[in-house]
Amino acid sequence: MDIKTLRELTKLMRDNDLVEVEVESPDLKVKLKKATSPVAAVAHLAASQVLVPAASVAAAVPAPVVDEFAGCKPVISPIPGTVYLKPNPDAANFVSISTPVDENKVVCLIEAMKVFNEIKPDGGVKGTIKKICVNDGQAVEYGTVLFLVG
Amino acid sequence: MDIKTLRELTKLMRDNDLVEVEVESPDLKVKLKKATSPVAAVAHLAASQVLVPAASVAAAVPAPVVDEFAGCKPVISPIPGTVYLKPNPDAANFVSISTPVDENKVVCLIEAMKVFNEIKPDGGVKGTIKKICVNDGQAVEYGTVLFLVG
Amino acid sequence: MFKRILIANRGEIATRIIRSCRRLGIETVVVYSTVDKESLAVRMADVAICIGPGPAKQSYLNINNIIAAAELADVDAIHPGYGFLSENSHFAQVVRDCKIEFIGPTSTSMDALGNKGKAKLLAQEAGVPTVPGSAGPVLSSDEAIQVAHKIGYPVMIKATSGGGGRGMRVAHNDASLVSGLIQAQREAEAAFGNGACIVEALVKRARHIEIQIIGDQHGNVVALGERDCSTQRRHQKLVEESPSPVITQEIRRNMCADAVKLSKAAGYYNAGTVEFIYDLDRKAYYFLEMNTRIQVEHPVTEMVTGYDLIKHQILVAAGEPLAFRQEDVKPEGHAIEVRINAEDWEKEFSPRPGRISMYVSPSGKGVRVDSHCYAGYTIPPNYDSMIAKLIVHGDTRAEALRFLEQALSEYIIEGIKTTIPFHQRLIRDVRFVNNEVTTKWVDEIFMREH
Amino acid sequence: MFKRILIANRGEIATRIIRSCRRLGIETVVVYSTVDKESLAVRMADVAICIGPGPAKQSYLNINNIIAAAELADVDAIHPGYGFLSENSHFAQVVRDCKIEFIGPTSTSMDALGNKGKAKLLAQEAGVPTVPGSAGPVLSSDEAIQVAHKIGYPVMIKATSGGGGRGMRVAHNDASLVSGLIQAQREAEAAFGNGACIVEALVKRARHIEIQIIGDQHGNVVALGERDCSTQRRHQKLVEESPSPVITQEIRRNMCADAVKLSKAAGYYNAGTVEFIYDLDRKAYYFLEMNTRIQVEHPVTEMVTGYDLIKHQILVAAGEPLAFRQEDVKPEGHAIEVRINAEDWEKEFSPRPGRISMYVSPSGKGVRVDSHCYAGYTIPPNYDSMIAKLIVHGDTRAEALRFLEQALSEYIIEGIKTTIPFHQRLIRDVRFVNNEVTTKWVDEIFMREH
Repeated sequence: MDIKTLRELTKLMRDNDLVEVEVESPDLKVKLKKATSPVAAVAHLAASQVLVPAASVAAAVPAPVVDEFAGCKPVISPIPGTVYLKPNPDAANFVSISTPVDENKVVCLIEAMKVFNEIKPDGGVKGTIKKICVNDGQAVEYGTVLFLVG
Repeated sequence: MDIKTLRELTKLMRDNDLVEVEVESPDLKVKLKKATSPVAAVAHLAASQVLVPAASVAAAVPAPVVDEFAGCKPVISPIPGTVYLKPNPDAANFVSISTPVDENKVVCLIEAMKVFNEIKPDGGVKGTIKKICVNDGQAVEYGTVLFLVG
Repeated sequence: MFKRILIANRGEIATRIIRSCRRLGIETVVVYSTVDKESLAVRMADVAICIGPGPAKQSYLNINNIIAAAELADVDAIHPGYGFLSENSHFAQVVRDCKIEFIGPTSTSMDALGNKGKAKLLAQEAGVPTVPGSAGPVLSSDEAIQVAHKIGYPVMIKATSGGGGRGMRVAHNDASLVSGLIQAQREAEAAFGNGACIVEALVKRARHIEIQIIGDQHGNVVALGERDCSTQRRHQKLVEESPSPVITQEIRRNMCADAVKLSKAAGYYNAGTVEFIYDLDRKAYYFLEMNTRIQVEHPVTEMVTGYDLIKHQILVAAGEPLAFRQEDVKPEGHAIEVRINAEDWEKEFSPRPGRISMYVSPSGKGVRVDSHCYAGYTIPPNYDSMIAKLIVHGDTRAEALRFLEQALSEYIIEGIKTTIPFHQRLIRDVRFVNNEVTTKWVDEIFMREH
Repeated sequence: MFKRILIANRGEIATRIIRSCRRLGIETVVVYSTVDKESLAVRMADVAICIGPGPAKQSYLNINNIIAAAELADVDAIHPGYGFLSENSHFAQVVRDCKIEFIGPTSTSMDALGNKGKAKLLAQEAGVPTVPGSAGPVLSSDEAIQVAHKIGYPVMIKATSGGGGRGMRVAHNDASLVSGLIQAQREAEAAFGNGACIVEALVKRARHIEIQIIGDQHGNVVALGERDCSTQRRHQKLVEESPSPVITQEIRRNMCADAVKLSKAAGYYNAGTVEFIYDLDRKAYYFLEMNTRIQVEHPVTEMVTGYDLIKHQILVAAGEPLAFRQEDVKPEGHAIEVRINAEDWEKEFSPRPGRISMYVSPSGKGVRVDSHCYAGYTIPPNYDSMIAKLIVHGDTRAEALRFLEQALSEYIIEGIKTTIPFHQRLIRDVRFVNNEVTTKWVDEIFMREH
C-alpha cells in the first residue's frame, strides 16, 4: 500500500465533508472515519465516485446517493413551495427520464406566494434527466433536489 | 511493516482529524482508533497482536504503543503512590531490561500511606522486562503502567 | 390566538422565541439557511424550512423565500426577532399584506421612529428632551457651522440612518466639522444608501440608558423600567444591567414617562426600546433613538420585572389588551447580562467561528443562559459572533456580580475562543464595580490597559 | 482554611463540591475509577487521581487507595459527598487519624445516629417523638407479638441497619408478624451483615418530611427548614420540595426544634438531615432516622434559604463558627427538585446507561440544574443512574410548578432514555398538584394507572 492513496482519500473526505470512507479492492481495504457529531449525514461510497455536494444532499435526500447516479448533477429548488411536474393537471410532465435538458428547458413549476415559478437547470447543469426526486404536488424547501441530470 | 508507515498514518490522522483508520493489504493489516475525547489516546494494533488493556494505557502512556512492544503485558500500579525502582537509594534497581519476572519477583516498591508496598506481576504476567515505563520517585495512580513484560 | 408562528431569525433569539411559543401552546416554524441545518432552533421547532444558502441576503434577508415558507407552512404570524428584517417596514407591510400578522409595530410607526432625524423631530414635538442640535439633517457646511456655533463645540455629526458607529464623527472646530461632515455623509451613503447627517452637542461623559416599553393595539403603553448599557466597545453593547446604578428615582420616572409619551405620539404598539443618552455632568438625559423590535438585552428586563416579553409581544400582536398596567410593574433586585461572543478579545475581538467540542453551561440560583449552542455544534462564519447571553439576577448589584463571577468561571466552552475571559477581567475592574464607566471607557481606557 | 480538598465521590455531587471550593478559592483533587476518566469532575478538578477499576468496591469504596491519593496530593480535608463512604464512620476515623479533616460529623456521632435502633433510643432520651413500638431490636417472636399487641396492628418490621426499603415488612396479625420478622432478619443479615429488627406502629397515610440542620464545632446547631420528599417510588425519592405543603407553621417550628435538640444530644456538627414521618391522620410526626451527610436534595434548601450548604460544610469542618444564627434563616418562596435518571420509566425504571449524543439543559429565571452530564459523555453502567437534578424556585408552589413544567419540556437529552417523561406526567397529575400524595401513592396508584 502507499500512503499517497490514503492522503488522496482524506482530501476527498475534507472536500466533500465526508465522515467515513470505506474502500475495498482485491489488494486493498481501507476504512477512514472522522470525528463527528451525532447528527451529521454520512455518506458511504465506493472508490472512484464523484460526489454530489454534501450540503445539498444533506438538505434534501435522506438516502445516500449510490453509484448508479454517480457523476450526476442536481437541479435544486431555489425557494420553498409546492412542486408541479406538469403545466396543468391534464398535461404530460415537463420532463421524464432521459429527457435532454439545459438552462433553457423548464423542468417543473414551483408554486410560491401564488406564483408559479418556472424552474430551469442553471448554467452548469445540462444533459439528460437521470432521476426525478420529487412527486407532483410535493412541498419542497430551498435546496431540495428536484432532479438528477447526467 | 515498519514503524515509519505507522507514524505516517498517525500524522495523517492528526492532520485530518480522523478518529479511525483501518488498512488491510496482503502484507499488512492495521487499525488505528482515537479516543473520541481529546484527552485519551488509545491505539489498537494489528490483528495478531495482544492488546494492553485500553484503560491502563490511557491512564498512563501518552504515546501509542507501537509494535516493538506488541504482545507485551503491563504491570500496573494497584494504588496511587510513589514508585521506587530500588530497595534503597544505594542499591541497584530491582529489575532492568531483560530481567526475567514472574508473580514471585518484586519489580518495584510503591509507597502509599507511609507503607512501601512490594509490587509483583500478577498471575498472568511472566516473561522478561521489555520496558520500564516510570522513573524512580515518580507519582503514579491506579492503572499507571509500570513495566511491560514480554 | 395564533396557532402557528414562523420565526424569521436564527441563533439564540430563535430558540428564545420557540420557548415562549411552547409556553403559549403555539406551534413553531423556523426558516433556516443551509449552514444552519444543525442549529438548535431547527431541532426545537415543530417545522423547519430551508430558505436559502448561507449568505443572509439569500436567506434571512430574502423576503420572497421567507414569505413563501410562511405560506407553505400556513402560519398566522411572523416573529422577526432582532437584526435581519426586524426593523424593515417594507417586510412588515408585505407580511401583513399576505394576511399574516407581523409581530411588531405598524410599518408607519416603524418608519416614523426608525429614522433618527424623523424620530428626533417627533420627540421634540412630544416634549421629550433631545440633544441640542440641528432641527433635522443639515443641508450644507454653512448650516452645520451655524448650528455648531449656537450649541458650542465639541459637536457630533451623525447619519440619520445608521447605527453601530458608522457615519459618526466628532468635530472640535469649523474645519474638522466641514471635513467630518463630508466623510460621515459619504460613509452613510455607502453603508445605508442615505447620506443625510445631523449635528448635535457632544456629551462628554455619557451613560447609555434605555427604557423598555410595550404597547397594545388599544392605545395602552407601559414602561418596564430601564437598562443601563454603558459598557460598550466601538458602540457595541457588552454588558447591560437594570436598574441603572447612576440615576435617581426621579430621573427614572421621567425617562419612563417620556418613553411612553413618545411611543403614544407615534401610535406605537408591541415591544420597543427608547434609547437615551444620560449626561453624567449635566445629570440630564436626551432621546437618542428608538428600536422598534425586541432587543438582545431584553432578558435583563425580564429578570427584574418577571414578565416574559416575547410572550407579551405575541399576545399584543394577536390583538389582546396588555395583561398588566403601569402600576403593576414593580422591578425587583438587580440583573446583569453579558454577551458571550466567539471572538478572540486579545486580537481586537476578531471572530472565531468553529466547532464547539465541549459545552457545559453554568446554572444555579439567579443564573440564566440564553444560547443556541451545544457540544458538537459548529458556529458558521456567516453571521454575528454572539453565542450566548449570560444573565444573572441578585437582590443587589453586588450579589448579581458575585453570581456573574461564579457563573463565568463555571462556563466551559472548548474548541473556540470566547469573550468569557474578557468579561472575567471586566467585572473585576474596580471602576466597573464602582460604576465609573462611561460609554467610551472600554475603548479609551480599559482596552489600552490590557 | 483548607488549601486543598479531596473529593471522594463522583457524578453531580463531585462537580457540585468543586463549584463551592472554587467559590472559596480552595484547590480540588478528585479521585476516580477508570470508567470515570471522561467525567466532568475529572475535567473540572485541579488534580485527578485514578484509584481503581470500575467496581465501586475497588475504587470509590477502596479506603486504602483513597487515603493513598489524599497523601500523594497532600490535601487538608476530604469531602465524602453522599453515598459511597459518606456515612462510614471507620473511614471518617481513618481520615482523621491521618491528620486530614473529614468534612462531616465525628465518627462517634455518626455511630450514634447512623444506626436506626440506637438513634431512636437517643431521640427518645432527648424527648423527640418516635413511632410507637419496641424499645430496641426485638429478640424473639414472642417479644415482637407483645409489642404488636400493645401498639395494635398493622405494624411495621424494620431492620436497624439498612435503608432503601430492604429489610422492611408490614404485618397485619401474629402469623404474618412472625414470618415477616424472620424474612426481614434474613434479608437484613444478607444485605447489611446485621439482622437486628425493630417493630413499630404502621403509619397508613404518611408524608416524608425531613429537617436540614448544620452545626459547627462550637456547639451551635441551626435548622434550615424542611424538605417534603413524599413522592417516592419503592422508597426512592423522586421529587423533593420546600416548604412542605401539608404542615402548619407550628409543626414546622416543632420539627426544627426537635431536629436541633437531637443533633445537640449527639454532639453533632456539620450538615445532617433529621428524617421524620408525618402521619396525615394523626397530624403528628415521628423521628425516623438521621442522615449524617449532605443529601442529594440539599439544593432545595439552598434555593429557599439562599445558603450554599457545601460551602458552610467546608467552613465548619475548618473549625469556623457557623456564619448565621437560627434567627437569620428566613426561607423564601417555594423550591422543587426532580431527580432525572437514565432509566426507562415504562420498563420498571430499569437503568439505561449509554452515550449522551445531544445535551441541552434548560435555563431561565428560577431554574437550576446540577449535573455532570454533557454531550459526548458516556454514562457508565457501574453506578447509580441519576444524571441530573432539576431544581426550580418560584414565589409560590404554583409558580415553581410552572417553571418546572417549562424546564422539563426544554431539557434535551438524546442517546439514552431518561425519567423526564415520567416527571412531566407526574407534575400534571391533579393529585400531585393538590398535595394528595402519600409516600405510597406512586407505587400503589400512579404507576398502576400508567
